[in-house]
Amino acid sequence: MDLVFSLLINGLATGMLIFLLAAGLTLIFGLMDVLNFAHGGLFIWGAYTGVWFYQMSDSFLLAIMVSIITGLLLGLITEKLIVRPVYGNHIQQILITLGFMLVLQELIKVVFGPDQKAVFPPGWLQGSFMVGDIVIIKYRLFIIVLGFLVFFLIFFILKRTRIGLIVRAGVIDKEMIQSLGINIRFVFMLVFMVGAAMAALSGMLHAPYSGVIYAEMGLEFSILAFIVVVIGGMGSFTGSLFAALLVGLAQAFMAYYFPALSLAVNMLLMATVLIFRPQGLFRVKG
Amino acid sequence: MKSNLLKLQQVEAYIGQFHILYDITFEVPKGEVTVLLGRNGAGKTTTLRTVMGLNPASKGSITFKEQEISSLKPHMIANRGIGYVPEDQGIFGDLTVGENIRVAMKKEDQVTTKRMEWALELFPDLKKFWNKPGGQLSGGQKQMLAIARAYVNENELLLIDEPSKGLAPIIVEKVMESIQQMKERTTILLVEQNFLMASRIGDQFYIIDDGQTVHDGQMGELKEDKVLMKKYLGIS
Amino acid sequence: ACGDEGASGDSDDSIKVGVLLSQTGALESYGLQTQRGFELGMEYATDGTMEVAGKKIEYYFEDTETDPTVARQKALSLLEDKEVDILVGSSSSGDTLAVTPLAEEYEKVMIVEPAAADSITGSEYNDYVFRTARNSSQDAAAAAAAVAKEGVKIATLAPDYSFGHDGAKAFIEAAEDLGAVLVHEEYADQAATDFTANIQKIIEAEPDYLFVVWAGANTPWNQIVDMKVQEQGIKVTTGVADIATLPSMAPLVGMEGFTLYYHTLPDNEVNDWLIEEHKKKHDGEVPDLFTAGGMSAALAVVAAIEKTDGDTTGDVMIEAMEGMSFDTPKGTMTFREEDHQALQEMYSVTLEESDEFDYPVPVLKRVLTAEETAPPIMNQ
Amino acid sequence: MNLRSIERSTWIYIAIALLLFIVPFIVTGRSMQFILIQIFIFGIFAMSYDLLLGFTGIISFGHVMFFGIGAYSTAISLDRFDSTIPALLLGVVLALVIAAIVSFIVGILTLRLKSHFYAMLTLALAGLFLVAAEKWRSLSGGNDGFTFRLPELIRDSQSQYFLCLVSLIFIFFGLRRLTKSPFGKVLMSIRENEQRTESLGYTVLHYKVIASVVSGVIASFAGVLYIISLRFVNTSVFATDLTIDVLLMTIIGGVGTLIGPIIGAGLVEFAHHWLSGLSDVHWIFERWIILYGTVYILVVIFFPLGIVGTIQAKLFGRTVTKGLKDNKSKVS
Amino acid sequence: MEAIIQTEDLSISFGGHVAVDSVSITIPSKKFTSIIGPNGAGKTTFFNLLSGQLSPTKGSIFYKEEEITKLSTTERTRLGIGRSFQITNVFPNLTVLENVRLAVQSQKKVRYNMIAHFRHFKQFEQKSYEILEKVFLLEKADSKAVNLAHGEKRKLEIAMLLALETELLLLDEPTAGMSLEEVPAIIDVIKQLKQEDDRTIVLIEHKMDMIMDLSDEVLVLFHGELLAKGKPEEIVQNETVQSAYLGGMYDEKQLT
Ligand SMILES: Nc1ncnc2c1ncn2[C@@H]1O[C@H](COP(=O)(O)OP(=O)(O)OP(=O)(O)O)[C@@H](O)[C@H]1O
Ligand SMILES: Nc1ncnc2c1ncn2[C@@H]1O[C@H](COP(=O)(O)OP(=O)(O)OP(=O)(O)O)[C@@H](O)[C@H]1O
Ligand SMILES: [Mg+2]
Ligand SMILES: [Mg+2]
Repeated sequence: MDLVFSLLINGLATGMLIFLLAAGLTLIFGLMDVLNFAHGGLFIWGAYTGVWFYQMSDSFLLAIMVSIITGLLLGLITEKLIVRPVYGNHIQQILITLGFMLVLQELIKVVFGPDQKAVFPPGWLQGSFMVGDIVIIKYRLFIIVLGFLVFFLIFFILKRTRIGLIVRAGVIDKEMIQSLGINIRFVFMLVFMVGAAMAALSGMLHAPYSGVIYAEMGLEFSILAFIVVVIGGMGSFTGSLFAALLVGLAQAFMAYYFPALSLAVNMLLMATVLIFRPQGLFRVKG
Repeated sequence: MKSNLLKLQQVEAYIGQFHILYDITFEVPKGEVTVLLGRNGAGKTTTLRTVMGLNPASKGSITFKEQEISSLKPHMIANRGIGYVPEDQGIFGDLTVGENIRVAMKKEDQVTTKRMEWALELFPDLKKFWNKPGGQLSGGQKQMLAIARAYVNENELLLIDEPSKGLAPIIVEKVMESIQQMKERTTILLVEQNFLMASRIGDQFYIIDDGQTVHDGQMGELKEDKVLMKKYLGIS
Repeated sequence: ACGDEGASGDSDDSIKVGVLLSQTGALESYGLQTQRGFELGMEYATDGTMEVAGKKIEYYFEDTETDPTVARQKALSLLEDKEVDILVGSSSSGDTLAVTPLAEEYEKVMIVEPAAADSITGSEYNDYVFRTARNSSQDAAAAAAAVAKEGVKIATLAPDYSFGHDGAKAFIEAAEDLGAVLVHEEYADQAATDFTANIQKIIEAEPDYLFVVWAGANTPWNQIVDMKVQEQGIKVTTGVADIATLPSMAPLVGMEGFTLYYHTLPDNEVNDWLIEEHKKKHDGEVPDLFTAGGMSAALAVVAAIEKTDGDTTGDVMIEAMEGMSFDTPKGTMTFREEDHQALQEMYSVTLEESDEFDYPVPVLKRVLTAEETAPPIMNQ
Repeated sequence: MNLRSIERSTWIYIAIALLLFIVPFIVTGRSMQFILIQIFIFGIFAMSYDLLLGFTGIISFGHVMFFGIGAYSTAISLDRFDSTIPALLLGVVLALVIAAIVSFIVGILTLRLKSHFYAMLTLALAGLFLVAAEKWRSLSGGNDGFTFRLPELIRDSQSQYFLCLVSLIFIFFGLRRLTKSPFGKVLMSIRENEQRTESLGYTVLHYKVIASVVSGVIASFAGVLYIISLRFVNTSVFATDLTIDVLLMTIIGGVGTLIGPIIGAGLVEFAHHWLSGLSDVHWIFERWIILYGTVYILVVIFFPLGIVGTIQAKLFGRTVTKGLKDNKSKVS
Repeated sequence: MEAIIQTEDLSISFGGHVAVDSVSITIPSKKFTSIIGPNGAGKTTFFNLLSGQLSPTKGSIFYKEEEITKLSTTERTRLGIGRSFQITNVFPNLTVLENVRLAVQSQKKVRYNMIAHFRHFKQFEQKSYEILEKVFLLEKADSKAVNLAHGEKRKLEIAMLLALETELLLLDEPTAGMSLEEVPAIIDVIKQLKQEDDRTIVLIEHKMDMIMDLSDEVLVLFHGELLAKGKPEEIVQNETVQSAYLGGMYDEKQLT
């Protein structure tokens, strides 16, 4: 029982981390329908700038802010220069964002050097405590809490404002939404920036979790994010959360009970979900 | 003589490399219904899109309330008080009927809510299918939604492209009534192939042929002028 | 080709060496170490003259981008366009395996450095392949030598792909030979972010030692500590890799393990020279994990050419190199006749905090001799 | 067939093909020949992708699975049996048959899915192949891979060159004819409007499955050639990177143009070769990958329809550009 | 009189909303049948059931006495059921000619031919041009379908249906948005079709004059149910039809 519980907590934490990672993509890919392969680039830039500031200032919370700001700025640049000309055209999006991804990834090495960097959680989040026989790692608890916070924040913004509605409408018919008096370009830019900021934030949060950061980690993790967005159901925030938690838990439990299959767990999960629910777990509804 | 709300002067427009509008000149007097007529492919829809800024004019001037709007972005034009019912309805298929309407509402004040209720009374079907995705509506229901969506905001000018298309006769009737009701506050520029409807609610008309305004007059005159009708509209 | 110093035209009288390494991509820091080591090695071996047996020596570096196709194309370009006499490389085992058949085809000797897959000098062996790098089995033997004793219970944690399986298997064999008992073998997804389940299983197996084979950045160290593995009486042991990874090992201070090189460990003249010159040339930086390897490869090249007196024909070189011993920063290495693997010393270490750096450093416990870590012969 | 009824473009292609036959006598360097061989191979691979992406409108993120099947079948067959021509042929037959079966199953299983979901499902399936190759180490050699010998006949670089060139030419003309056949026209109509195609009396699924099988078999053949040129196989032949590469080549050249993917393959290989060579010229180019990425960005900006696509649009129908742009899913 | 289509108790509901409700009708062969009814009455849905776009939740469909309820769209088209769409539904990036040619080609034995060049089939092109001429689209043969004005797309829609040469034609508001001038011409084309080739036509329209002019029989759908059925003259007199569907419009037209 303890074991199950421990796997559960850790699976949840992994899931939440994956959710944070996918949340930005849920906005950009799920909602705005941009196949953003540069998402991983935003993720590593968030991680590197955040960690750089963290190691300089020793303030973890400020570092989180720094990574968010990086995300916003990079999001602005990416949207204006890279994504704006190719809205609605997946083929061009693939090419241009992949190109930009390469640029972002190499620039990391220019600015921060090619070596991996070690990162540890701040003192107050280091270590673990025991509840009965269960080890609970502090930083993971922190991730779980933060994950829920982000989820509710974005969820309410989308629910309470018309932003979500406008973006979805804008993706379907840009001209019509403009004819309704909405500056869709501006809205898209904002949403993209928020998505980018979330990617950057998740990069920063991921750093102490895995202990090291390196330039190539972006691409690896962005594929995972795509998986989560798709099996969650395009554009559904709740769907992404569920899918991410599902992935996290599946990884934890498979690694324990069917270790031989653990390499394939993400792919198996995705294949199963898509074969039985071709539209993803959740569909976007009002 | 009433003042002109909208005025186009020698407007030309291209779609891509194709020269579509050559010389569009007309005036829309405040408080009246102006109808654009013409055969398929004449350029009526393109004219409306040009006014909306969706397909910018390459030459000529478009003034709305005496102000030049030809270089503005569509959303700015819309915000000056122009509503638009496009030919292809422009329904957001994945959004529910309610969402389609909500996304159009510029304000959530009482006036707008009132207008919305009024629009829904016109088309009770919409109320019935409030939570249904717009894409699943029947053809006529989509048309109703497109019209209702343009009605919820208090616009000074409404551009309506073929509203009667696909609607049952009784609904066409309702649409005509609603236009009559609104006339006081909202000026209408209408493209309509249903001559019966056009002639009943139109105050004045312009005929567009091959991207040019070739004729204009009062609706009453047109009904009398069989020659004209034959020439441009093929009605005998 | 960044470093064709001393190259001056005439090719007739010169000997050319082509070095393949990763200069871009995930392994680029390994590539850089090899490159610096090789350059210094050439300088040391020729006393800065860049001449061996009366011939000028020229060398070219090519980037394999850690992609077998590129590796092969670059190797071809070295062999054909530059007409190199000897190949050296490369940073990844896959790249190396894509190139070794070419060595055979062109009848040129290839010195493998620092790729470690056993199969290079094992199942995929050909006569032209020599290796100055240690192989996975040597790593394993060193690891076993560092911790295994009669009756000690061991468990392994390794990434779930060839490198991990090879390493774990070799370790288990070596450790069992020393009398240890295997209680659990665990393989984890290399890209995993969560190792809880794996660590949980290891804890349940209650070993005395947990041997971790790990490469790549996504390390399990934090979680091993967070899960209080050591508190439960399980000692963690692993190979200490390059300096860049040391900071991430901070949680493991006190660990007993092994390494194939850290600049303070070997005690010999070559190494002293290497450290001094390296600092001089590279902003005071000390040589790293594979710098010594790169240098060893250069030393092997020069030693062989001296032995053949400038004849670089494949067969002549092979004959000269089989059984050849030569001095390196890691002491004397010997190419074993049977499989051309260089036997070399390794180092049993403990990870300790240091005053000098803000990361822990390996401190020598014992030098493991070349014989001690000799791997089984696997090419038959 | 009446000679005059052959299109002018066909003559041009034939002329270029003839020119390519002379090249190995001029360019004798094996490493340059190797690059050309890679271009031919990836040209074939990219054309097979174009049949899906450009003509049928299917984005697959798992196309590499067929490439990998071809590669492993041949490598294993040559490794297990002698390095003789029969062993090679056995490998090729295995490669094509397995690819056909797998692409058929994948087609049936997945082609009912819509765009993103299809793409992700293929990604998942290809991922499973990668894991299988990783895990079944007794057969595949795992991540490290293994080397093998080639039959005498195709050992030297020139014969490999001709083998790949001839394959490229046959497949190019074959696919070109296919895309201009009534069948090909139906594929295009599926790309444009699947549901409408159905109500014209075409069984869309059959067409998609056939396209998927043809494409899979050709990709597998590209894998065969690739592994012959490399003489070494490891799990990288199943890596997503390769799908991305081939996707890029197809897009850069211009989707739906067939010749585009070949040109895309050439461009990517040469840009890569040339830019990475720059790092020898000056250390500032050490980070040449930045330039490489920038090339992609510039291609999108200056050649929005890919190189061939954009040039075609400029030369012939100016409308093409607009047409494709207008096509941004306005369907509700 | 022979029936070409027969439905029995045909129903479909979308998540609780019954769009077509136990409709049992017979559509006589070689006649002109029209379907009218308010917006959302289920007319298009009924067509979707006949042509196989949707499958019914209940009931069955017979085509020339054979049950086709389970057949796919494709199979039904090949049996001889062709339809046009209310919301224009063409191949946007193909030219008008190519659009029509695809329809022509689908009826021939070359469906899976991958080897022959399409230009070997001159007869298809010939045929396509003929059809385009009929619907006044010849001028636009080389334009891409996306670039057509709305009314032109409607004509293309009809052209594609004609090209299918099916025995049964289901026309869903073919003339909506078509200009005043061309409506009669298209009506002529439809009339001609019926006479020349002895085909069966089912028409959905809201234009009453057209219904009156063309139909042999009119079916009225109301909230998914079959409300009335009869000669056009009878139907216009029906009170429910008048109050709930026609309103004052139709009478007015008579007056002017
Ligand atoms: N995207 C486009 N590219 C090229 N030509 C176009 C495009 N859109 C419309 N056209 C052409 O412009 C002309 C005018 O089109 P428009 O849609 O304005 O006509 P319309 O008067 O509204 O006709 P309808 O009554 O059929 O709706 C038509 O000949 C049409 O073919
Ligand atoms: N795919 C669908 N999913 C859910 N509801 C649908 C779907 N298709 C149609 N409906 C509903 O079924 C009812 C009948 O629609 P249908 O399109 O058949 O009407 P219609 O009689 O053709 O109307 P119109 O004259 O406006 O075209 C409508 O209320 C519509 O909202
Ligand atoms: Mg129009
Ligand atoms: Mg309908």
